[in-house]
This record gives sequence, structure tokens and C-alpha cells, in this order.
Amino acid sequence: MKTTTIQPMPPERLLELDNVHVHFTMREGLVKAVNGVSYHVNRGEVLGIVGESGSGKSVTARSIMKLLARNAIEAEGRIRFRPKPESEIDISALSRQSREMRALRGGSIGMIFQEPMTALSPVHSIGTQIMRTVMLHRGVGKQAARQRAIELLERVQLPKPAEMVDRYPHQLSGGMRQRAMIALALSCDPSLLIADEPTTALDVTTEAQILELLKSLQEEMGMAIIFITHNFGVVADIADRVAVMYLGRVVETGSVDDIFYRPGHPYTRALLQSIPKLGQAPMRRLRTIPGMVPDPFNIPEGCVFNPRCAHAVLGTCNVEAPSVVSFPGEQSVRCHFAGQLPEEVQ
Amino acid sequence: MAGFIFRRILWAIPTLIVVSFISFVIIQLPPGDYVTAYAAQLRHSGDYISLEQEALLRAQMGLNDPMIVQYWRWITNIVLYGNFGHSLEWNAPVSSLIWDRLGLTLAISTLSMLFTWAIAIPVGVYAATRQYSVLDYVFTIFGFLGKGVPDFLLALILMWMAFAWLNMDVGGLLSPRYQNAPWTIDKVINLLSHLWIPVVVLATGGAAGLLRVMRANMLDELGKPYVETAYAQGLSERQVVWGYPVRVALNPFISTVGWALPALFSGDVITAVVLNLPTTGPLLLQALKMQDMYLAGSFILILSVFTVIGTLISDILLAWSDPRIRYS
Amino acid sequence: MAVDPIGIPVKSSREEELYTAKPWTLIWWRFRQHKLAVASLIFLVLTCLSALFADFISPYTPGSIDRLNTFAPPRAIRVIHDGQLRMPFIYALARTRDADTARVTYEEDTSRPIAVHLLVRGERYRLLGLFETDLHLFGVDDPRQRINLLGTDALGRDMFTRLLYGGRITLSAGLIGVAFSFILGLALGAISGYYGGWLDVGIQRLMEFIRSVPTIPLWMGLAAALPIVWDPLFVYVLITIILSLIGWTHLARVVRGRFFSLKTEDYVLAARLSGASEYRIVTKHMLPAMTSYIIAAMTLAVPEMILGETALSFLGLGLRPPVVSWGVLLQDAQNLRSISLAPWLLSPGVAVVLVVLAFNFLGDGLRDAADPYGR
Amino acid sequence: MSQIMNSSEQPLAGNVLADDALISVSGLRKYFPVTRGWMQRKVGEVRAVDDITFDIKRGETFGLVGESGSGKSTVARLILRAYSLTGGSVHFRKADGNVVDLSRLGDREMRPIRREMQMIFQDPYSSLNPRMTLLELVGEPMVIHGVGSQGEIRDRVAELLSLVGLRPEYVLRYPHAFSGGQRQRIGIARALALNPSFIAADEAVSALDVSVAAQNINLMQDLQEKFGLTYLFITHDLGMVEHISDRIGVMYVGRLVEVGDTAEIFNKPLHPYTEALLSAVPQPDPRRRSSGKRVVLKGEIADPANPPSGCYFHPRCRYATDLCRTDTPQLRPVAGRSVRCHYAEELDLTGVGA
Repeated sequence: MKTTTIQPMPPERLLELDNVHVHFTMREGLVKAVNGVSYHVNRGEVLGIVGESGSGKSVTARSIMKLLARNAIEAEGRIRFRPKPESEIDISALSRQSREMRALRGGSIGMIFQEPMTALSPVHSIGTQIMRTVMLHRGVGKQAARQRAIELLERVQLPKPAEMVDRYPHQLSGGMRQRAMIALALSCDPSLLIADEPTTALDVTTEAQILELLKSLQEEMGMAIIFITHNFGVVADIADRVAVMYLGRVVETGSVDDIFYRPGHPYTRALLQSIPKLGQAPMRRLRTIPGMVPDPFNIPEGCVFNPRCAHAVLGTCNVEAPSVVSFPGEQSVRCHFAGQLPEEVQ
Repeated sequence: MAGFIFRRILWAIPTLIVVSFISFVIIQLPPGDYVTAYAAQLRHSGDYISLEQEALLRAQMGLNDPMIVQYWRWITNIVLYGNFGHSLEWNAPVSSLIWDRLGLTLAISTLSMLFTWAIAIPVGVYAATRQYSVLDYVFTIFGFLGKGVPDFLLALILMWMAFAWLNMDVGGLLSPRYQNAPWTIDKVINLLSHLWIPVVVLATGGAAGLLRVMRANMLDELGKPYVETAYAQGLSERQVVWGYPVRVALNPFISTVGWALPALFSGDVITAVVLNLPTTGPLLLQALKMQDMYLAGSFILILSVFTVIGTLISDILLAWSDPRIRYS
Repeated sequence: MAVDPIGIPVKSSREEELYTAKPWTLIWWRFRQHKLAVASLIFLVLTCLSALFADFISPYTPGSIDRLNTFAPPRAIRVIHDGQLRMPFIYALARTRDADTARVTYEEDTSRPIAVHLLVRGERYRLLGLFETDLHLFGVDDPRQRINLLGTDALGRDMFTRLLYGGRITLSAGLIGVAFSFILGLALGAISGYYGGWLDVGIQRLMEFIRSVPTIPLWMGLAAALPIVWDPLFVYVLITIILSLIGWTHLARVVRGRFFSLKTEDYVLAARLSGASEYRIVTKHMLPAMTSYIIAAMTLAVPEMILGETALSFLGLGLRPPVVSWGVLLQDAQNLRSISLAPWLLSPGVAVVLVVLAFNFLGDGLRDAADPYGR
Repeated sequence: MSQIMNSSEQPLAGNVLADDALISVSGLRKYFPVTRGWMQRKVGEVRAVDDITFDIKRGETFGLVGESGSGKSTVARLILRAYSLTGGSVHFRKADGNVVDLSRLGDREMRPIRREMQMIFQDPYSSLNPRMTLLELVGEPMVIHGVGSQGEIRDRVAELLSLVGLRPEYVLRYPHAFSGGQRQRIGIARALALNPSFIAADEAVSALDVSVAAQNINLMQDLQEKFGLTYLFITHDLGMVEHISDRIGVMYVGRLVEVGDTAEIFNKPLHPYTEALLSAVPQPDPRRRSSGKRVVLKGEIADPANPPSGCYFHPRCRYATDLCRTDTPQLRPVAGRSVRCHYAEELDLTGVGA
């Protein structure tokens, strides 16, 4: 998969990650959190990224924003972004605090975080926080920025936006805070929105509200979304395409139907079967994946999933790292036996 | 907000009462009373009053009344007439002795506090944003030293160094020849050349402590998600740091302004003794040593009242800067 | 019954050691990594030992006056004489009077080395108050010469000796003061944190009040109320109590905070739901989780007490001569003249700074190590 | 106050505890006072749990679902008497067959009963004392109740550990040696130490990753089968509760809105809130992506300190009428279930049936 010559991005491409590696230097040693992740996002599509904790999905997203912690090393890889058809930007070549990068953040790329409780400044009103962004990227005056803030709050369906603009985060409920957060992320009409577990901390009815809101906003404004979550239900609900991550690698990508109805990787299959689905015929036991996610200091040799894989073949899977096998219709699987596994009844 | 301020002022009243009561208790603590001390003073100068006269005096001054009655008389005199009692040592009303000294104390304390803040805040922010850098270590050492060196020792050393190397006599606030001279530019320069040592001494001690608080607060805040949100909006590092976490990190800081004030007063007492400044410190010390208790008690009362007011101000400032408190 | 295999690979013995290490072992391992804190601990232990055995270590007694040896400068112990290595010695001191200014000056006579011996006989004292002896750790044999490692004061008393004796008083005042405030702080903090409600609010108010009183003036007021005629030892105890009256609030805050956070821990609820008695919950679950924090907080409170004692005594309101404490010793260094004449009079100040810093470093190290289970 | 006590003090059945029931909760209430200022003046109260009535049958798993702030955890803690009750009763059938009302017991009388009822906590980190070895942790209930010698406790702890799939050699390790899922198993072992009949599991798998949660759910089901345990399973995960529970209760703002057989409720809910809750759950099935079909609730969950008038759900309910705004519906039997809705019979609501 390593590309030595840089191929031009197809016209519909908005963002392309190629073989991204992120490592962290810790007291205990080097943690290889992201190990050769490649995925892309087309204009106006929703890419869902699923994985358990420690799969590196958030770290990858932060490397797009160049918002990694100070002890992070962006070891390898290329991230290309094309906000407008004519301007292609090589994000991986920009420095963290460069002017170009800052123009992208909040301007062309918006980001929503998991904890709406703590992701907004407690001592500034919602309006102030939005206005700062608008004034920074749009270069407009205070009055115009305030007008824009009210308009945005209305767009995310907060009641009484003209009053909300002067409220402080602690005066709002969790769902309202997340709406304010979305308004902040969308304040400059970004072409890409990165949503990092935006509904995990919310109740299920609030989660439904936020998902519906994001869907309608996406339809209306046409931005692409990278939606990170550990919940397969949420992915099925919102994503056009899905990337499944495990231990800092993308093990499978494909359209949402491919992933849910024709999963190619044993990990995807096993995960899908371990979640109880509503209204399903009752079964006595849940299918499980044996063992637990290895800690980042003891990553297995060969295929990283092999110690927990039901189909692992000794001598192959625990020795050699698998390469990506592509299938028609954009599905690709990182497994030695992709396409050869026995069909399973869902 | 007005309601909050009102409630907070209401709060300060019981504290003031307790403070004033403790000051009075201190006045009463030494064995003997005003008359005993007065008689002793007379004897010292060769005069003599009989035991009967003493008893008569006691009855006249109401010294046989219960303590609470005496306290009531003392405090109403202060509140209603500004009468703090009589200083035996100086043979003058206390109120004639204290006000100009208090003014100087306040001036030095305020100046030192501004100085403290001017050092502690930027340095604390810098140390936190550049954690483990060389300068961070330098500031950390400075912080520890400032905490470890007692104020009076620092004053002594500075005074000695100024004397030994700069050949300056920096004790007092004015050189003798300006003591009674009218205010001129020269006199002001002379004053400033004396003022820097107490200010530096007081500010160093205070800044060392606050700098560490500020650094710790900032480190806490810098790790919070809203800082990441701010970066994700495209703000530059300076805009993020000074616009968001500093605002929040200042809150615990502001809430301790009130405590910085008593610390400064305390420091001032000792520093002033060493540097022989005409502030409250040496007078208070002398009054305590001579058991001139009305004078001493009044000082303690007034300093404590200032402290309570300082705490009050810092609470109001905190409410003003932090909406979470304002609206709860 | 089929249980899902959890599949833990057999770990190395090093890891097993970590996993079965007792809480205090973990705290010690973490503490050990703070080199400065460990160095401070060693320094403090040595300081305390030398204060405890001050009478044996010091060559003289703190009150022994030598009129012919006033303001003598510090003497270095040397090992090289005439370019040759020999047993430790000092040079004899020649006293001369400047003809013009009539000031006494001292000069080392480099032709007269005087050997320094270990375990020499000198003034009598009671070691640890137990048995009488006249053995001192080191000294010189020449009756006309003295060994003054840190010089002498205006009465010719040996500063080194006085510094050690002063350390005894100052350090113990700090420790006893902390012990008093520990008792107050632990009791009130525990009541406040454990019962909450009215009691908590009341105690909180009291703490706020005490914090809002300027300490030094209050200390001064209380200390000045102690009559001069009282027994110095009694005054000493009262001064430590006065210091601790103000110092306990910090400890109480720490204890209260810990109690509050522990009360809401699920494991405390779990114990309660298992039927554990209040006594068991407090002794088995809450106190062990607090001890390390309390020790750290107490360590950080010691320097406050030491600084308080020093300041009060320095001002003449605390301990008074003939009691020797570092604050009392510093009284001699109050004016510029004596400092510029004999800078070594500031040596108790240096001792204060070193000890205070060491306690701060130690306390910081302990505080960092106090919670080995921080997530 | 007395008026509150009376409203549904009587259990639904005529006798105190139905023959097949282990626990019967009736009219359970917990109001937390809201105080202000240093006088601790009471300015209001939060009705965290308000008039809860349900039975748990022997050997079944009763699921309690609801969103945050619905009071479901408080119910479990009230049954286990971690808090004192504001009102209501909790009848419990002891191992010797006698029925006691836990709400009338003092702390001392409660202690022997604690052997028979245990709890598993949500947070696998804070629920284990980090300063105790597994031996001390798992053996603590035995030490407290004076069951067994040191050697017996040691053997029993080893047995319990292997029962939950941990190596018995680990008895001398401290909890920090284990991952979240393993810690949760230690908590399960501790709960089992004294052979209880009833275990309340408060969000026991919510903090775990999907694959680990599935392992622990299977373990809990195996243990239930083996020891005939009765579970109160509290969660906000509707998929999980459907999988594990025989019957469920749905809570909204401190009140039960619907109680009944799991399959029936999921197939055809009778309360509009249950319907909305079920339809809000995102399905791992893109074809059932519910564009437009989904019931998206308006507004926010009501504040239990300041609840709306009448039916608490009426401001968000699409079927609400004036009656709902003024009259508080009672929990009443409808079609073999209990429902708290004026229109339970009339409404035709959609479930998640395949």
C-alpha cells in the first residue's frame, strides 16, 4: 500500500490519509497508537469510523487537525485535504501552529468533541465563543458576528437563540450544550466536520435528536463528516461508508451495507455478533471475542488480531502482517484470508 | 449580582464582630490592666498613687465591669466616635498615632501586591505552557527559594548587599536630611530609592507562592477539553492561552487575593522592623513589648478589618469573573 | 460451566512483583524517583540527629563565654600544611588590635597548625539528659585555642555549638506545633467531612475566619500576652500552641476533602452494603487511603511552624534568651553593623532556609507519591 | 406527607408477597432535600424516586431502564438500603422463607440480611478498594459476617476467582493489576462470596468495551443458571436489557411508566415514552435506518426538582391532551402489564418487533 509516487486525488476526494503513523513517547516506552492508517473522505459523504477503546480512531482524527499532544510523533504518512477543487493542501507538511493550519481549523474543518460538558469554556458565554471563531475566520465585526451566532444557534434548533447567545454552558443541559458545540464547529461553513464520539455522553433520546440534527444539517450544508464512534448502531444510522479500526489499524472499509451485511474481516464479524440487537429472536448467549484488547506495549506479531481470531492459522497469521485485499465496490479488508472465510449466518 | 454582593456584605458583619472581640481579648490578656500599667509608669517617673486611688480610677474607668460590658464600651467608642483609647507609651490618643502609619502600610502592601501579580501571573503562565523547559526549572527554583527564605532574612540580606556593594543606606523611608524637608523631586527620588527594598522583599515572598499556584492551575486547565476546542477553532496559541485557560486559572487566584492581603500585612510587620520603616509594624511591636495594649489592640483590629474587607473584595471580584458563581 | 477464557499471558516475575506490591511499597517506589525529595529526607534525618545529639557533636556548650574571642571568624579544618598532607588541623588564631581604629582583628598564624582530634574531653554535660559525660565528638587540645567552625558571636560563644542547640529547639517547636495542629485538624476535619451538614458549615466558617486574620499580628498579640517572668520551657510550649492554633486549618482542609471524596467512593458503599460497621469502614477503608496524604500535608506544614517560630523569636516576642533557638540567634543579626562585621551571624538564617526548603521538597515528593493508584 | 404515604401503600396483590416473588417494592419514594445557605434552609426537594411499585420473581432478571436522572440507580440503592427511604416498603423473602419489610429495619437488623443481597457497581475502578488484595476484597464479606476461618476464606476466594474466570493464583494481587473487564469480574466474585439470592447490577457493563461487555454478560447469565440468582439489572442500554431480562420496568423522571414482560413491551409498548425510547435506539442495521419513521422527542428530560404538572411526560408527548396536563396518571394494570398513561388502552404504539 505504500505509495512512493504521489498520485493525484480523484476529483470527488476531499481528504485522503495515506499510511499515517502516530507514536507517543511515554515514560514506559514508545506507544504506537496509529500504525499505517489509510482512509479517504469524499465530498459530502459521511464516513463512520468504529472501533473499541484504544483502536486509535480519535488519535487519527486529531492528526488531521494537528491537535496531537506534545509527546506525539507523527512518524510517517501523508494527509491531503482539498477544501476547494483547485486548492490541494498537504496537511502533513504543515506545522502545528502555522498560519495555514490555523486557517483550516475552524475554517474548513470543524470539530465536535465527546464531552459537551467540558468542551466549552465555562467562563465565556456560548455567543462569545462562537463570535471569536467567526471574527477570526470571516474578519467581520462584533455586531455581524453576533448576528451570525444567533443564526447558527437557530440552525441547530436551540430554543430562543437570541437569549441563548448570552447563556453560559453550565446553564444548559447536555443535549443543548452539544447543539451549541455543533453551532461552534459549523460557524464558518466547513467542508469537513470531524465528530469525535459526539453522542456517547448523551442519553439515547438526546442521541437520537443530535443524530437527526446532524443528518439534516449535512443535507442542508453539504459538508462531509467523519463520525467517530464505538457504537455500531450509530454508524448504521448515519454513515455512508465505514472504516473499522483495531489496534491502530484500519482492518476493513466499505459501504455501510457491505460492512453490516457482508463483513469481510473476522473482527468486524465477531463484533457485530456480540452486540444484542433490538427485536432480535432471543438467543441464550452472546457471541464473544475471546481475550481482551492487548495493551499498546505488547502488540502481537503478524496480524494484530490473530490471538483472538477464530480463523487464525498458525504459521501465517501470527508471523506475517496481512496486506489489504480489495473487493469490488470499494470494500477492502486487511486479512490473509479475506474472501475465503466461511459464510456466516447472521 | 447586587443580591450576591449584599449577601456577602451581610456575611462580613459577624466576622468583623468576632475579629473585634478577639482584638479586645488580646488587649485584656496580659496580667494587670490599664491602671496597673499607669501606676507603674508613674512610679517609674518618681510619682506615686495609692492603692485607693488606683481603685478609684478603676471604678471611674469602669474596669471592674464584666468583660462584655467593657468590650461594648470600647467598640462603641470606636465605631461612633473613632476613639480607640489612650496610648500610655506615647501619652496620646491612639487615633492620633495610627492613621499616617496605616496609610504607609497600605501603600506598601498595595504596591507589593501589584508587583506580586505582575511577576506571578505571566511567569506562572509561561512556566505552565513551557513545562519542563529550562526557564520553567529556573522559576521553580525561584519559587522554592521565595518560599524558604523568611521575609526578614531577605530584607537583611538585601539591605546588607545594598550597603556593602552599592554603599547605600536603605533603612527607613527617607534619608535623615529629607526627614523634615518639604516635598521636592529629590525627596521623592530619595523615597523611591528606599521604597524598593520593602516592595521587593514583600513581592518576592508573595510571588514565589502565587507563581506556583498559577502554574499548577494553568497545568490543570491546559489539559481540559475546552482548550482543545479553542485550538480546533483555529485560534493561535497566544489567543487560546490568554483567552481561555488563563481566565479560568485566575479564578482560584482571585479568590485568594483576600488571603494575600493578610499575608502582606504580616510580612510588612517584620520587614518594617528590620528596615526601620515608619509603618505600623515597628509601632505595633513596640506597643506589644511595652504592653501598651490599647494601641496594639487597635492595630490588630484595624489590620484584621482590612483583611476582612480584602476577602470581601476578592469574593466579589471572583463572582464578577466567574459566571458559575454569579448564577448559583 | 463454560467461562470465557480471559487469556492472561503469564507475566514476568517483575510484573508480578508490581501487582502484589503493598500500597506503601508502591508509594516508596514512587517516592524514590524524586531524587530531590530523597536527598531532602536524608538531609533532614541528619539534621535531626545532629540536633538530638547537639551536646555530643558540638565542641562547647552554648553558654560558654570567651571574652578574648569575640566575633572570631569561622575556621576551616585543613589537611594540607606546607604542601604536605597531614591529619586534620586548624591554624592558630592571632588576635591583634588595629592601632588606628582600636578594632580587634584576627589573623591565622599559618606556622602553627593545631591538630583536631576526635572524642576529646571538654565541658561536662548530660547526654540525652541521661548520663553525665565530658566527651565531645571533636575538638582541639590546645587550651588557649578554640575551634569555631562558624565563628563566634559578640560574647565569644561558638556559633556552631549554638546553631546545633538552636536546631534542637526550632525543629522540635516545628514538630510539636505540627503535632498539635494535626490533632486539631484531624479531629475537626474528620468531623466536618464525615458528618457534613451543620457541623461542617460551622467548622468551615471557623476555618475561613481564622484564615482571614493576619497571622503575624495575631501571633504577636498572643505571644506578647505571655508574661516575661514565666518559665522559658512553659513559654516554649505556649508558643508552639499559638503557632498551631492558626496552622491547623490547612490540615483540616486536606482531611475534610479526603473524607468527602472517599465517602462517595463506590468501594466504601460496597463495604457498607456487605454489612461492614462504621468502625470497619473508617479504619479499613477510609483511613488507609488518607494516611499518605496526611503525612504529606503534615510535612508541608512543618516549615510554616519553623518560619513562625523564627519570626516571633527574631522580633523578641517568642522565645527569649537564655533559650537558644534559630530565631533567638538571629536577633544578634538585626542590625547592619553586626552583619557587616560578622556575616557568619546569619548562619542560623541559612540553616532555616535549608531546613524549610528540605521540608518543602520532601513534602512535594510525598504528595506526588501519596496516590500510587492515580489513573 | 401522610397523603403521599397513602396513595399506593397497598401492594398490587392482596397478600404482601406473591408466592413466586423474591422482592416486592411498593410505593417506594426518595426525596432529596435541596438546601441553600449556611443555615441549610430547605428550599425544595428532588423527587429522585417517586411512587415505584414492582415485584421481582425468584430466579428472574428484572431490568430497570431509563435515561440519566430517571432514578433507576437510586431504586437499587433503596432496595439494598444504602439510603433511608422517604416512603414505601420493600418486602424481601429471606432464605429461610420468612418475609421481612426492609424499610422497617434498623441498620443493625439489616446486617444479617446483607448476606443475601449484593450489588455490582458500574465503575470497575472506584468500586474496588485499591489498597486491598483480591483475598481481602473478595473475602471481606466473609470476614465481616464471621464466616469461616482464614484458611477457609482463602479457599473460598480461590474458588470464587476461578468461578468468574480469573486465575486463583492472583489472590495476592491488587486491583491495579487488572483491566476494567477483569475488575468487574472481581466485583462479581465479591458479590457472590456469601451465596446471596439477589444481586443488583447497576450499569454493570456500561463502562466496558463491546466485546468485553458480552463476555461479562455471558458470565452473569451462567452464574444465574448455576446458583439460581435473581437479578435486578439496571442499564440505559436497551439492547442489553432486552437480551438479559425476563421482565422490565421503564422509568421516567423518578417514576415507573411501564412494567411488564420484556418481549411484550418491546413488541408493543403501551406508554408513549417507551415507544419513543425504543425508536431512539440506533439499530446496527442500515436497512432499518429510520429516516422520518423515528419518533424524535422534543425538548429535554424534565427536572425532578421542578417537574411538570400532570403526567411528567406530557410536554414531550405527541399524544398529550389537556387531561395529561392536569391529571397525574397512576400506574395501573393494562393487558397484563402496569402502565402509567391515561390512554394506554386507546393508543396504538409501535415497538421494535422484527
